[in-house]
Amino acid sequence: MPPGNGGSGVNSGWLPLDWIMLAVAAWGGLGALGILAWRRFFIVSRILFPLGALVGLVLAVLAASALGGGVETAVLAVGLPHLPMHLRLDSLAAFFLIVLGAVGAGVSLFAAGYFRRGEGTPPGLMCAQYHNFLASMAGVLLADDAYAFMVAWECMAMASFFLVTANHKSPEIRQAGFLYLLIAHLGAIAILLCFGVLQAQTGDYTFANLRAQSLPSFWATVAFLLALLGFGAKAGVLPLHVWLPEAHPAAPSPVSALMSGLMLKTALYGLLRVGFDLLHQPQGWWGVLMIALGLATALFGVVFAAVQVDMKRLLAYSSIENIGLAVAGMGLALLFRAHAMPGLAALALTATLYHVASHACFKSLLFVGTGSVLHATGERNLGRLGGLLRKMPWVGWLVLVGVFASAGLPPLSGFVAEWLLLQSFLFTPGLADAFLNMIVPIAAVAIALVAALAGYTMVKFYGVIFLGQPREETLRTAHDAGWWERAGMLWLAAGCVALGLLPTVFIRLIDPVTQQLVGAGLADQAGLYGWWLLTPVTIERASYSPPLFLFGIAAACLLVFWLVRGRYHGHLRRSPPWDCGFAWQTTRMVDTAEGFGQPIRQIFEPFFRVERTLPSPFDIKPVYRSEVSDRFWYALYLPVMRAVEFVARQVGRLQQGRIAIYLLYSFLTLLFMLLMVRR
Amino acid sequence: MDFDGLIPQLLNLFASAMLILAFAMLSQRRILRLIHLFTLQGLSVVGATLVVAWVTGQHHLYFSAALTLLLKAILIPWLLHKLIDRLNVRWDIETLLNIPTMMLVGIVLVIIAFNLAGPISQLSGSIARGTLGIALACVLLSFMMMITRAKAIPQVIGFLAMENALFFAATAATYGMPMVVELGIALDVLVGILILGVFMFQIREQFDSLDIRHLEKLKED
Amino acid sequence: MNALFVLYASPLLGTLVLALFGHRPVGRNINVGFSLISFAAAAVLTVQIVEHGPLHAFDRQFFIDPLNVFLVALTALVGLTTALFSRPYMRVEEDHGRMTPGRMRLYHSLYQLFVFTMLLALTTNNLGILWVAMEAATLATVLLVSIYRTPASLEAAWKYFILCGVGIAQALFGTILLYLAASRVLGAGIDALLWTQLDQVKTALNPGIMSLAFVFLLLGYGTKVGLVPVHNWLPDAHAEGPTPISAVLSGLLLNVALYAVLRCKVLTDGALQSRFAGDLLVGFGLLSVVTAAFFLFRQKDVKRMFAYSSIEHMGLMTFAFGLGGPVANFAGLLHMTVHSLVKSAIFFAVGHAAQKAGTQIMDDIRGLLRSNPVVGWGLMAGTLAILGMPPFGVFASEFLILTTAMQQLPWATPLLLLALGVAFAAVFSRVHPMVFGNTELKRLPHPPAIVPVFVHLALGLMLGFYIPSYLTAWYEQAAKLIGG
Amino acid sequence: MSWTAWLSQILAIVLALALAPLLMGWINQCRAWLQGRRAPGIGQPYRLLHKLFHKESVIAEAASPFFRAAPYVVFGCMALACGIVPTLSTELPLSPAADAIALVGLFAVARVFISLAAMDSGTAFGSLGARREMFIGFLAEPALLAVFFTASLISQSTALTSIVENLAHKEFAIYPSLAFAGIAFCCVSFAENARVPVDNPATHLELTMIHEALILEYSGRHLALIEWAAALKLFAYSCLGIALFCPWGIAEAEDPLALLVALPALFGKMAAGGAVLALIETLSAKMRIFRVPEFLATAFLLAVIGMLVHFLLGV
Repeated sequence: MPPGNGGSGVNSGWLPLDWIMLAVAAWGGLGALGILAWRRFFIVSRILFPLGALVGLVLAVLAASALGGGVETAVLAVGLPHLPMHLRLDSLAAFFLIVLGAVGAGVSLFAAGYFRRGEGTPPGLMCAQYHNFLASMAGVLLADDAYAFMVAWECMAMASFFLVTANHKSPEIRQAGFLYLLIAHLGAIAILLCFGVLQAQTGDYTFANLRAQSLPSFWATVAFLLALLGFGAKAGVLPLHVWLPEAHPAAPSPVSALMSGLMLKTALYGLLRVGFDLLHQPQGWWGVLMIALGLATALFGVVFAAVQVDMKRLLAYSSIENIGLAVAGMGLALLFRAHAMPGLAALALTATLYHVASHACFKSLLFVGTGSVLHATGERNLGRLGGLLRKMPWVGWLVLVGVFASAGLPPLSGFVAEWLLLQSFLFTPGLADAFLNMIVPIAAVAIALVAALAGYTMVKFYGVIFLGQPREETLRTAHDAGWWERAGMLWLAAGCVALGLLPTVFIRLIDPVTQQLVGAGLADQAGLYGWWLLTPVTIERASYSPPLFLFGIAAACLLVFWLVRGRYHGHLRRSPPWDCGFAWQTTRMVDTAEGFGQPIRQIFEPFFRVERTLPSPFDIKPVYRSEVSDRFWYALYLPVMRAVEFVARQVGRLQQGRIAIYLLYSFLTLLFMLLMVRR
Repeated sequence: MDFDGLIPQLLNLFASAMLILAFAMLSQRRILRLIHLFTLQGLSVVGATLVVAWVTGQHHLYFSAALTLLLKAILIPWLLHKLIDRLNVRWDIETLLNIPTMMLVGIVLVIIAFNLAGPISQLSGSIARGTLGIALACVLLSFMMMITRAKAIPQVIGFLAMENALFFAATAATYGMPMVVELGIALDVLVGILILGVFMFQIREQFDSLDIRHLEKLKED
Repeated sequence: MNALFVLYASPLLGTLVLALFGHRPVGRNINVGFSLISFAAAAVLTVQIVEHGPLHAFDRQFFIDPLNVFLVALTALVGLTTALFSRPYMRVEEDHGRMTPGRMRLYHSLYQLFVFTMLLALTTNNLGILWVAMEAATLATVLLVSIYRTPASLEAAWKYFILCGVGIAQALFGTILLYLAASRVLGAGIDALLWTQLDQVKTALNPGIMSLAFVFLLLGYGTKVGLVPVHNWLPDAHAEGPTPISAVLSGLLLNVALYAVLRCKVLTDGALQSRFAGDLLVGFGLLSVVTAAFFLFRQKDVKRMFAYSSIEHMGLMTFAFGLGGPVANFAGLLHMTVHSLVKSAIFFAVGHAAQKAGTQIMDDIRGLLRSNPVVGWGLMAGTLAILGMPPFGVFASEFLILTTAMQQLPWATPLLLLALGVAFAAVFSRVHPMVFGNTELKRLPHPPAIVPVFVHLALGLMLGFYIPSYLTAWYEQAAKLIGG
Repeated sequence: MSWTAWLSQILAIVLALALAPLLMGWINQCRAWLQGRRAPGIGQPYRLLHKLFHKESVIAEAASPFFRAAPYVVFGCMALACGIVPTLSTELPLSPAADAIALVGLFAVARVFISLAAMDSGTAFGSLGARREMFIGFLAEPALLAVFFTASLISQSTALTSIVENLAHKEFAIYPSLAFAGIAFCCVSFAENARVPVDNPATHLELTMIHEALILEYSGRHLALIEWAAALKLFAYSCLGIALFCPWGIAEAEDPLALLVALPALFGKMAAGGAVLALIETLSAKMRIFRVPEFLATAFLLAVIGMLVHFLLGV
């Protein structure tokens, strides 16, 4: 039964929105079934999770079919009496739904094989929260009024909180979960305030009304800043990022994948929704602010990622980096929009959305990959891994795809996004403001720096985990991932490859979104010279053809291979490594993650707060320890905590136990009020 | 007889008595005297009630007066006497503020009360123009007494004095509340006193003293 | 009419019967039985109201209008569930030797009396009787708070008695002033205290007297509501009394006290034709919310913490009613309902947890999910609900309150949100280690009553998504009644 | 695309493949002359490659297939790079496949592959080399991009062919921004091609070696491919330098005759460039590895200043 009524005038038959609602409800239903199945492991992992993947796939297809097909709305019979929940399916929502469905499908497939028997939380509960998480993310994307949005938003936070704390026996994980939920909640409060400002005293909280308001510029700015604060807290934008490297590693890997790959994207969706859809009169400096914040976040994230020794923390910081890039791209689009340059805004926005889709794929892939590693070895510390490529070829090679995408290497997805982003940043000379003209291309250089550092980080990540020799004996018994996991990873890797090779096809999907948000699209121009050549502006200006690129490399490789093997010989001999003739080398002598990060730690010293313990020369068992921590924590969070603590202590004095004082309060209050009456 | 002149005067007399007694209680150091003063206050309420009943001819007020007499002038003082006998707490009362200061504050309170009640009394067409102000002043003074006493029994007496003032206000300013209400209030007061008595024993049992400074453990730290 | 009669008779009779048999093991069941009868009567009454509209009874002395009908149902429901909850709870207390048969008799009897006073206060049309019932409620609960006879519980009860006694005395003065004003319009006699009569002539009431009266009434009943700065009795009484009593104090008494304030506010607004009363409520509400949030930050005792949370929420409701207008009033009423449900559910869960751990100190309660998953999830869900997490109803009402505040008092919104944020940090950081983690705690000899917890939470959840139309209708009519 | 385009494309690649070792040899020759040594002969790189291809390949026990695949990929990347950079003509069919940014990406792919392969051998030197290589890479890559950005801001395009056409077509003008970019480009080229101030390809000192540490475990045909790829990389960088800063003579449009002009021009420019490189290598001392970041940061800043100068001066 379609719970709503189609709003676009057609009453007979089911509209895409109805089907999509059904799919989302199916996710919720799978969650409920999970509760029923509680500890029946087989049912949960072999039936419910694959079904969830199927639903995700269906959702993606449905959303793709609805893309660009006009706006559909529905009003549900639930919600507040005067504000029933409104849903709306437009291109923006549809695009994010595609990403959600497709990536969710891959992760669900992986999860079907991932969750094991006897791991604390009952599998059924896990399943319930997992699918609630997915459903509430879809809810966020579909919501068309402030109440529905907030409900879905907070449900999403709550479901993910429970997933993060699935292994709640560890105090660190609990603490991480708490920090996460707290910041999410504070962010949600800011978002609520933002909607409050947007409604402009009309008292009507449907997005349709918010869209119809035109705010004075001061209040528009307030709303924008609140949105930036609220959604930024969820996305991990700079000063509010501290929860992210704590929470993402704490969660089970498929959940980390969902959080990094998808949940952060809902925050970006929120920013787009408010910044481009609900607010009409963007001001240039908002964009500049976003660019600055985004770049700072990206740089910060990548620098921190480079020095991490925990593989999931590394990925979490890398997510911060990618979110930073997306925010910067969005800022640029906003800037162009403020200067009434829809074409360029569309370019920047396309780059951003491409980055969103690409990051969703490769980050999910990397996170589930670490999950497999974790399962095989029980180890998260990079310093104790190594040489897994031969033990786990499937995981190793598939993760390599993700690593390449993440490092922004052509011809995979990450590069396309970066390329588009750089293109859009290099285009500013059209801006009216000379200063901006100058600053924005400089930002492109910063993006280049971030991308290069990301490459560094990813080499470290992959090399230390999968290459070389196992650093611990236990790793020799590591086993490859099961078929479900392989299928999930394969799907995600295929996403990275497809996004990398066929940008013109996917830009066609993004086109309706940019049409909706900034009134211009890229698709026609981008694919002007065929599906294989990406020309976002003109062919003279810039072009990139991933298929040709791949073909070039592959042809060269094969040709050389053929020639070398044909002309010479294929003799090969295995021997102990040469290593400049040093015969006593052990695996402990190879660079660990810490060693690999050392140059970065040295160059970017001011970024970190490093605590080192150096052994003295006379120690029998010398211990070297060096811990890198976040300055923001000490400079921002601790003072706030202390301030609250201080106020709480002062307030606590009110309740000091003496009844006479209590009576005095009452008495003084009475006198005060009596005097008020007299006045 | 010329009631027109006399009756308000009589009422004012009782009212003044209430106020003076309130001040007396505020400055009283002996617990036994405090109970006596409280009894007197109860009697003034009875007197005022009788006068009002006589003037307005509302018969239920006689009943109310009788109830007050029974409760405030006989039963409660008797209970209090019993209580201090049983608990053996005849000694002096410690105040948290010295007495001259309390008197000064008390005078300020009276001024505030009169100031507040003034406009209302102007409106009030009853025979008791000033009584509302005096009742309010008594309430505030009793309140103050509760704040400044460190022992349980004087605090309770302060509480009861406040109720006296309220009864006075009810009769003098409004010619008595409806009967049902009066009965209910009386019942509550009675039960309240009984519970208080029970409490006193329990507190005494637990802490070997009725000093409410023992009752300051529950707080934020 | 008959239902109304049963509604009064059942708890009153229960008081008497349990005063005789309350110490026997069967007393527990008798207690539940009478609560069930009351609940059935309330349900029947509710159905009658749904079908026939407002009701006056016993020569207009009693009435049911949209403002109190759902509170009656709520009171009877919470009364019943708390009685259910206290069955196993009190058995364990007896096993621990904290309750003797004599105390059990007192407990059961006074419990029914308390429910009676609540129902009386809600349904009476007479403001004098309202006062009497409120005072009687204090008297009934004060002995319950001190029932363990520990020094701390005695202290709490003493403070409760004195502070609420003084407060309620002020309310009496306010009532007298109200009568003074009313008798000038309606003439002396019982009519001058009937709310329905007063409501009709409220514009004619003298504004000077009414404003003075409202000050006293607000401070008086506000003490019982737990408004800062006259809240001081509340955390002590909640923390030291037996948990069922904490549940009904938070779930019922505070509501009824706020209900009394609302009744008076309607009259004052009518007489003054100004925002005087509303402004006072807004001020008190805001102060309560903010102060309570900071109070929450340093708590160690779990019941004490949730008591402060009650202050916070009562402050929020007061704020909402102070704002006035259909939406805010609606939100306030909704908040009242869900807060009662959720908070008492929390106290149920907390009660079991504390009993199991043998302490109320939060640092010593750990790993509820392992020792008793159902209670653990109950506490977790309840806590998230009370902290305003959707999809529970608290979020719905907070959403409405906040959004209305944005419209009418924009400057107050950041304050409220700050308070909500602080409260979230404070409460959740304490609760999650209690629920999560490992534990060595054993199971209790008597299985805890889980049904009440989840009935309440389920209702709270439902109200976040879907408010039945008749409930909406009542809320709306009541909101109109309360006005702005 | 006309046949001339394809011709010039194939010619470019073949030329690069064939001439890259020659350039290496030429540089070594020059260096030997400048240092007063006897040179091994200009054809030495060819002989070396030939020898290596004949030898048996020995690989570490720990190495995975990745290790064996990497040389091919690196070689493929470099070959493609040479095909993209306009050496002889700007009419290249492969050129739309990758613009300047993608070219940097291409170099990055090669770098990542070779670094990962080095780590794959599971030796201390391998990972050391990988770390140093990536470390230099992350500084050099943005600098190189910044150089390209300067050029593309001037020519309003990131496509290499357009840049070259544009720069070559404008009447001769002094671009201060390009001067900065040129210096930055030189610094980056030294770093990227493991030339002297940054790295010394002639030694195996663990304190200093970067590129050699990476390929320490390679032998036989794999080493040959890598050496050849390194030569190709140097060739590609040289071509890039020529294309950006000295683009005159590169054939445009469909003019077969122009190719005939372009070829000797290229030879001349290459020879001169190689000599200059050898001169610089001879004159400067190898810097400590800790100084390399400063060196590259300077290059990076110069490139950025080049961009700023472009905006400030409007050229």
